[in-house]
Amino acid sequence: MSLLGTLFNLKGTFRHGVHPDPHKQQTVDLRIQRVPFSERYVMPLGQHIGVPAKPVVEKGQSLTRGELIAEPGAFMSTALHSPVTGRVAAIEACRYTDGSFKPAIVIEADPYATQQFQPQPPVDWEALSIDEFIQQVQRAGIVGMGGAAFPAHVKFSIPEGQRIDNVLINGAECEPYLTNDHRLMVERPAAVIRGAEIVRRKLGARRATIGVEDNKPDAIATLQTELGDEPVDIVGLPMKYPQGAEKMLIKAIYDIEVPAGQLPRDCGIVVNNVGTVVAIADWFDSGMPLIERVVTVSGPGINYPANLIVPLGTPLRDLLKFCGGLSDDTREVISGGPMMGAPIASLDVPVLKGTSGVLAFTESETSRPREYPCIHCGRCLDACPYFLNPSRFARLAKARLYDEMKEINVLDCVECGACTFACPSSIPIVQHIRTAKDNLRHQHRRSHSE
Amino acid sequence: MKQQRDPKLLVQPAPLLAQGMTTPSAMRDVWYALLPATLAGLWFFGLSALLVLLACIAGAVMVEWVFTPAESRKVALGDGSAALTGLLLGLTLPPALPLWQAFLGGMVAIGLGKVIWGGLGNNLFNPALVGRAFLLGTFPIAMTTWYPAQGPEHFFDLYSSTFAAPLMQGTWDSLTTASPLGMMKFEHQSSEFWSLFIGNTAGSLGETSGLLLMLGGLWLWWRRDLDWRIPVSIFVTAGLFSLILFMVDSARFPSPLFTLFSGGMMLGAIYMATDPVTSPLSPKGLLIFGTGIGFLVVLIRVFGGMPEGMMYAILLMNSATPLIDRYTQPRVFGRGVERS
Amino acid sequence: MQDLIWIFIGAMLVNNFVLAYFLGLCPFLGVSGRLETSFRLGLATTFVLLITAICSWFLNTYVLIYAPYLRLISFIVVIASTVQFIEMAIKKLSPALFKALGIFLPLITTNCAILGLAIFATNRGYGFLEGVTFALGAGAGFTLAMVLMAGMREETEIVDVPVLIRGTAINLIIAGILSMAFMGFAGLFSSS
Amino acid sequence: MAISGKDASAYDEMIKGIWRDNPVFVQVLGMCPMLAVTNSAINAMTMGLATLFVLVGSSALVSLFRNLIPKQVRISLYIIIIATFVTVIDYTLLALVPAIHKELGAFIPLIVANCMILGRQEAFAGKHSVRFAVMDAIGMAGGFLFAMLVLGSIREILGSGSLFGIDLLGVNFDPWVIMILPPGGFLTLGLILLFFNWVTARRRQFLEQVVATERGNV
Amino acid sequence: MSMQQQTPQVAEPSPQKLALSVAFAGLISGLVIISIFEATLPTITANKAAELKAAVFKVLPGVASMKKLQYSDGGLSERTQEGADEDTVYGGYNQQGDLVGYAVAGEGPGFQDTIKLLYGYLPEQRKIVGMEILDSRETPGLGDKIFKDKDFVANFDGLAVDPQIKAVKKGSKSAPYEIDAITGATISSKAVVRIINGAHAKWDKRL
Ligand SMILES: Cc1cc2nc3c(=O)[nH]c(=O)nc-3n(C[C@H](O)[C@H](O)[C@H](O)COP(=O)(O)O)c2cc1C
Ligand SMILES: Cc1cc2nc3c(=O)[nH]c(=O)nc-3n(C[C@H](O)[C@H](O)[C@H](O)COP(=O)(O)O)c2cc1C
Ligand SMILES: Cc1cc2nc3c(=O)[nH]c(=O)nc-3n(C[C@H](O)[C@H](O)[C@H](O)COP(=O)(O)O)c2cc1C
Ligand SMILES: Cc1cc2nc3c(=O)[nH]c(=O)nc-3n(C[C@H](O)[C@H](O)[C@H](O)CO)c2cc1C
Ligand code: SF4
Ligand code: SF4
Ligand code: SF4
Ligand code: SF4
Ligand code: FES
Repeated sequence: MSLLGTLFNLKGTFRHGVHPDPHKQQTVDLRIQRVPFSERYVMPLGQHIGVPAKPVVEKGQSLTRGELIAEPGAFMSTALHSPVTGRVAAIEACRYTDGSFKPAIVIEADPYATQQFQPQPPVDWEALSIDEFIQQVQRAGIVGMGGAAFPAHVKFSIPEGQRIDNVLINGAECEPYLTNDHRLMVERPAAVIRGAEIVRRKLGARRATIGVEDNKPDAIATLQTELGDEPVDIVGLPMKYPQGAEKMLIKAIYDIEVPAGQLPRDCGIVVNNVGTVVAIADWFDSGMPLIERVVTVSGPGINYPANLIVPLGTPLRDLLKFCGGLSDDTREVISGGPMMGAPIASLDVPVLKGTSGVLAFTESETSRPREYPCIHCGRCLDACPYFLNPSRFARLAKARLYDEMKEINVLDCVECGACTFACPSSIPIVQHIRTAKDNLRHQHRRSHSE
Repeated sequence: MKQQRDPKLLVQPAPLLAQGMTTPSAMRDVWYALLPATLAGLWFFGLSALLVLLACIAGAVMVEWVFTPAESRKVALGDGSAALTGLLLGLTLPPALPLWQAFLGGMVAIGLGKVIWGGLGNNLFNPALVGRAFLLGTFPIAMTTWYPAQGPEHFFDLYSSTFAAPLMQGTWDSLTTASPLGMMKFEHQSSEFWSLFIGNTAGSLGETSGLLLMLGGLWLWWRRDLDWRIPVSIFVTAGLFSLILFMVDSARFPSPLFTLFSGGMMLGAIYMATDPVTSPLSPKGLLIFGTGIGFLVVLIRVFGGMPEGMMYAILLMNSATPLIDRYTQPRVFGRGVERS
Repeated sequence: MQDLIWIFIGAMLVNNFVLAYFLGLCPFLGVSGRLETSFRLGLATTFVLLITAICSWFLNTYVLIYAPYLRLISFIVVIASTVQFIEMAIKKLSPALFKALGIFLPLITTNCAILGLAIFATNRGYGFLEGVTFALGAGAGFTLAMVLMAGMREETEIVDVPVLIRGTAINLIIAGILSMAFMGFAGLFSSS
Repeated sequence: MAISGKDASAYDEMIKGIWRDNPVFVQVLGMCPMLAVTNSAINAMTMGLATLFVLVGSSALVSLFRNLIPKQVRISLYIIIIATFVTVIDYTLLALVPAIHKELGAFIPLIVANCMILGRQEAFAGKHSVRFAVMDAIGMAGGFLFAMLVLGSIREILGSGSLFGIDLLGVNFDPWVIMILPPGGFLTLGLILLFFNWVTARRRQFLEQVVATERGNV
Repeated sequence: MSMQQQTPQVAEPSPQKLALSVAFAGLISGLVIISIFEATLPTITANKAAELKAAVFKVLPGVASMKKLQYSDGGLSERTQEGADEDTVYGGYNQQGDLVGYAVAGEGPGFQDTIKLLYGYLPEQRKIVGMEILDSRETPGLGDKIFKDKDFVANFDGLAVDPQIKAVKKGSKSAPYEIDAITGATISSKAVVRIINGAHAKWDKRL
């Protein structure tokens, strides 16, 4: 902890950041429910960066719930399993959350099946070598559940010569509205701790730490009571966005600043979302691959907000129907949280491995004040957890001076949106930053292809 | 469950939340914060003062209206910043300034101070002070002719100079007096703290009441419309500098309290140095900016030719703002740290 | 001592060569586009001003009292050749310094700030020490104006200055407002 | 520097300096004297005429001897020639109009440093016959004089209420002191340049429109 | 006539030739300069002398002739040679050739720039009888009142120098050693006073 922090007895946290209204009360006390099965499921083959999975089923083939339907296409790729018992209806391009069409396996649920899940034979994880463990995680189709859906097994592949000392479980859940991680910690504390323990033991780390924001006292308390003699710490953190961004969480908990361009593992740390470790625990305990996840459905446009266990591939329309449908004044539906999530253009898109929430916003949340010129007020600088200069980014982007932006480290930006949130002139700074990054990437590619 | 049609969905880029404050609301807050001090100015200086304010605002808004392309006029005028510039300019003027000069000042403030730079947010110098510096350089006599604060019983007594014909000089009656700063500079005569605090002294029409200006500033700070670093660093620097001088020779140099409560110190430090557009971005930059202003004010007031230096100090530091911004860029997270 | 302070402050702030005397406007308007360049040009100019002060003192004391009509020509010739000579010396002695400042030297020698300094110093009858102080003050003032200008110009390039105003027009307006701000220094250390 | 085609007359050379290639408004040369001495019309005129004398004289001389001047030392020779003319005009003004000379002060000798003059020698007089060189010099210096007069008149009228010392606006006029102070010089010239840009842009727009409508008609 | 006529390309001239051409140009230029100098010198000298005389006569009313005096070795003597003007004053004499008073020059910082002035001083009466600004760059319309404002200049007619002259707010002049400052140009007024006091302190004992 910094000197100042010690002086004022501040709890460990990172500097800067913003305090959006958490809006969690709508769902925070609702137990996780299971949604009924839909008729149709869409499983896009590529749900994360890296290589899409390769289908191992054919059109018309019948499937049981939990059966492998696509295998990893490469190391940077994960397996897919059928979320329902049914039949492959098609392998075709389907609408993806970002509006584009991507190849996907479409499954028609068997309305008469029991939807009983067929467990794969459990594996004794303690006996596995680290390489076998990584293979297992890849086979189980487990990716990061914190949003980016980064293949978990890639994270666990620690290069020769590096040592992992700490496993950090990310229970911050700093995005407003979302309560899926919170509920998971309250309702399945044992699975969280067990998952953390599996990862810790397999990576040979000394300790595991679960970081939870202070606004979830019940989660902290439950985890604490569930704790045996495992070397696991549960740390409360002051509420602040983006506490959950891994480098910020590391700063908050270990007071370590991961150098730009390096990964947490370069500092001996692996960060996993609570959902990710629960999925790992489930796979090794009961042989259930990643075929469903917890999703928070909330927002003022939702008639009955809920925390739900949703089979992957469920169309959002069905999910929303289960929650009483959208209210008539809904203007915007978001996949993910309001700060980093993506508004979707059509309700046809499915729930993906990385979908942590579905929010519906009405007029009063979506109407934004008109954009005014930047008045140089500096709020965006005070917000940026990376200590960047978003105001200058926006000005340079408008003048199309992308190389100058690169010089002032625009590529360090994680697009957390804190700057845009703070801007009184409603300047879409993050949007400008994305444009600049796209341009720089294209430039980069062009200069490489030459 | 009724089958409903999908609503037409908006797709805006994330983040989809924003904190409540907006640029027009910040401008509006400054208006509210200035209201008490403005009313006090009218109380002390009467109808002429009101007319001066209106003339400035009219000049400012007119130029903004004429030079803004029709399609963005609504935005440009709607944010209220042009009128705010006019008000702030007016508050720094002598109450008996001929109205045509006040109007001209408003025009120059927006014309040279803002429109030429491309409008709100692009100017490097504080527009209101550009207007005032122009007026002071152009009509130095009218701009340094002060009348004592009177009171509401004289509200309708207009100064004889107020209605001077355009381009012509005003006539001054014998009531003119020196401002507290002028008395300090030329007679080494300090004024009573209490009247500086309340504001019944000669001076610019909105700068005299330290108390009301400070209250407005506190409110703005509480509303998070201004950064405390600028006023505080100005007060601390100016106070310390003048304390040192005062200890050297208390007959010749003003006391720190006099320094802080006389002239445009309060108005400038709280409402003009804090103009976000023309002040640096980063916290460290703001402190450097404020320190520079505090130092320059005392330097100009005590060792320079002008009795008052607030305006020049702010304009000079405005000119250094790009440099300050450049050299106070905070260290980017994760840059310049050793791999642990 | 008091006099020297006044000469220095006077030349730097009160009667800034660029902003009050209008000397050296060509580099001020032409070369102030980049901060780095401006600063180095300012240093190089200060250096040449210093040489000029020394040369002109020498000429005034030993040559011009006999032939006042040669003032202009001798200033030009002596300053230009001295600077050229020093330029060669620097190139030999310190290539790094030459790289930093040297490229500007030929540009500066014909500039009116240099000649102006020589003429002003003569007209005012400055002695050696006064002349050197004057040159240092003028150089500091020139550098200050250049650097402030460059900072602001770099900024105007990324803001939405209307096309009609871009270029020399906005630079002159900036200079005008800056000059207005420098009026605040009037009378510094000359009163009381 | 654009040199017009073979058929361009000497007259053309002269006229273009005054408006199209105006050294101040278009080429932005000779700024220092331009701003320093234009605080009254009479000063501006004197300075403009002195510059005219120096420019025309040295252009004529340079062009006359252009075949004799060795290329390697031409700049030094140009400067010597210019400095000679400047010294001549300096002493002449000092003898004839001491009051104005005092106001112009150091700026008469500074004509030597005026980049416009050396520039014309280098770009034009050194390469052209005497007739053309003189016409060009008159044109350029005329343009300079014109600019000086415009600026000087504006500054004097607003700043003192008079023109060439003749009171225009009456005793009650409140002079705009700043106009005769340094900032007034910068700001006025900036605004004049802005005006120049505006006129040029408008003219271009107009011509484009004409071209467009003609195309439409065809 | 061809417009594109170029300087003919000659073979590289020798350094001697280059130096010679520069020297030749220098010679010609020197000749021209000397002749114009010689031609204008009488007028210029006469102008300067007339200007000085006018100024001296103005600050010392009733004077018919003047002499330039130099202070050296504890006494004043007439100065004849040209050159630096340090330690010189001008003596003013009446019709009869008797010394009336001295015109003393002084200079110092004003509001903008150095102010140079001349004042007339009567040693017997210990009074200043006139003041003339020789050179100043004070603000037009404000500071330039130190020579344009007749009321201000009139202050220096019959102004006592003891104990020291002093500028006071306009209209409040009460003692013989006080002057009314110019409203709005207090600094310039005080600068004039300070310059005179400085010069007087230097010359008081000498005259
Ligand atoms: C701005 C930002 C905010 C984030 N917020 C959270 C969060 O609240 N909870 C979370 O688990 N991950 C969050 N993440 C993702 C984490 O950085 C990190 O990728 C994740 O915890 C790693 O775990 P996973 O790979 O198991 O998902 C956030 C990332 C960013 C860039
Ligand atoms: C190209 C790439 C390679 C990565 N490789 C690794 C890795 O080898 N090990 C690891 O622990 N994390 C790795 N990461 C994961 C990141 O540290 C981070 O957890 C992931 O991008 C999700 O971050 P987010 O949820 O904060 O956006 C990699 C990320 C990217 C983009
Ligand atoms: C542009 C400008 C020019 C000024 N010029 C002078 C000047 O030349 N001489 C002077 O004494 N005061 C000048 N002043 C005024 C001084 O700053 C100061 O206000 C004045 O001397 C105070 O005098 P007062 O107390 O009599 O009003 C000028 C002020 C301004 C704004
Ligand atoms: C706290 C605050 C202070 C301001 N101060 C000034 C000021 O001193 N002068 C001014 O012209 N505008 C001021 N403005 C308004 C606005 O920023 C100004 O019109 C811009 O400088 C125009 O680009 C202020 C606005 C805020 C929010
Ligand atoms: S989006 Fe980028 S620039 Fe903006 S606050 Fe987040 S990290 Fe900083
Ligand atoms: S470019 Fe930046 S924000 Fe985008 S995926 Fe890569 S690291 Fe994340
Ligand atoms: S918060 Fe918005 S208005 Fe303020 S400096 Fe940043 S971009 Fe500009
Ligand atoms: S003196 Fe040099 S920099 Fe200035 S305009 Fe002439 S050529 Fe350009
Ligand atoms: S630097 Fe003064 S004219 Fe070029």
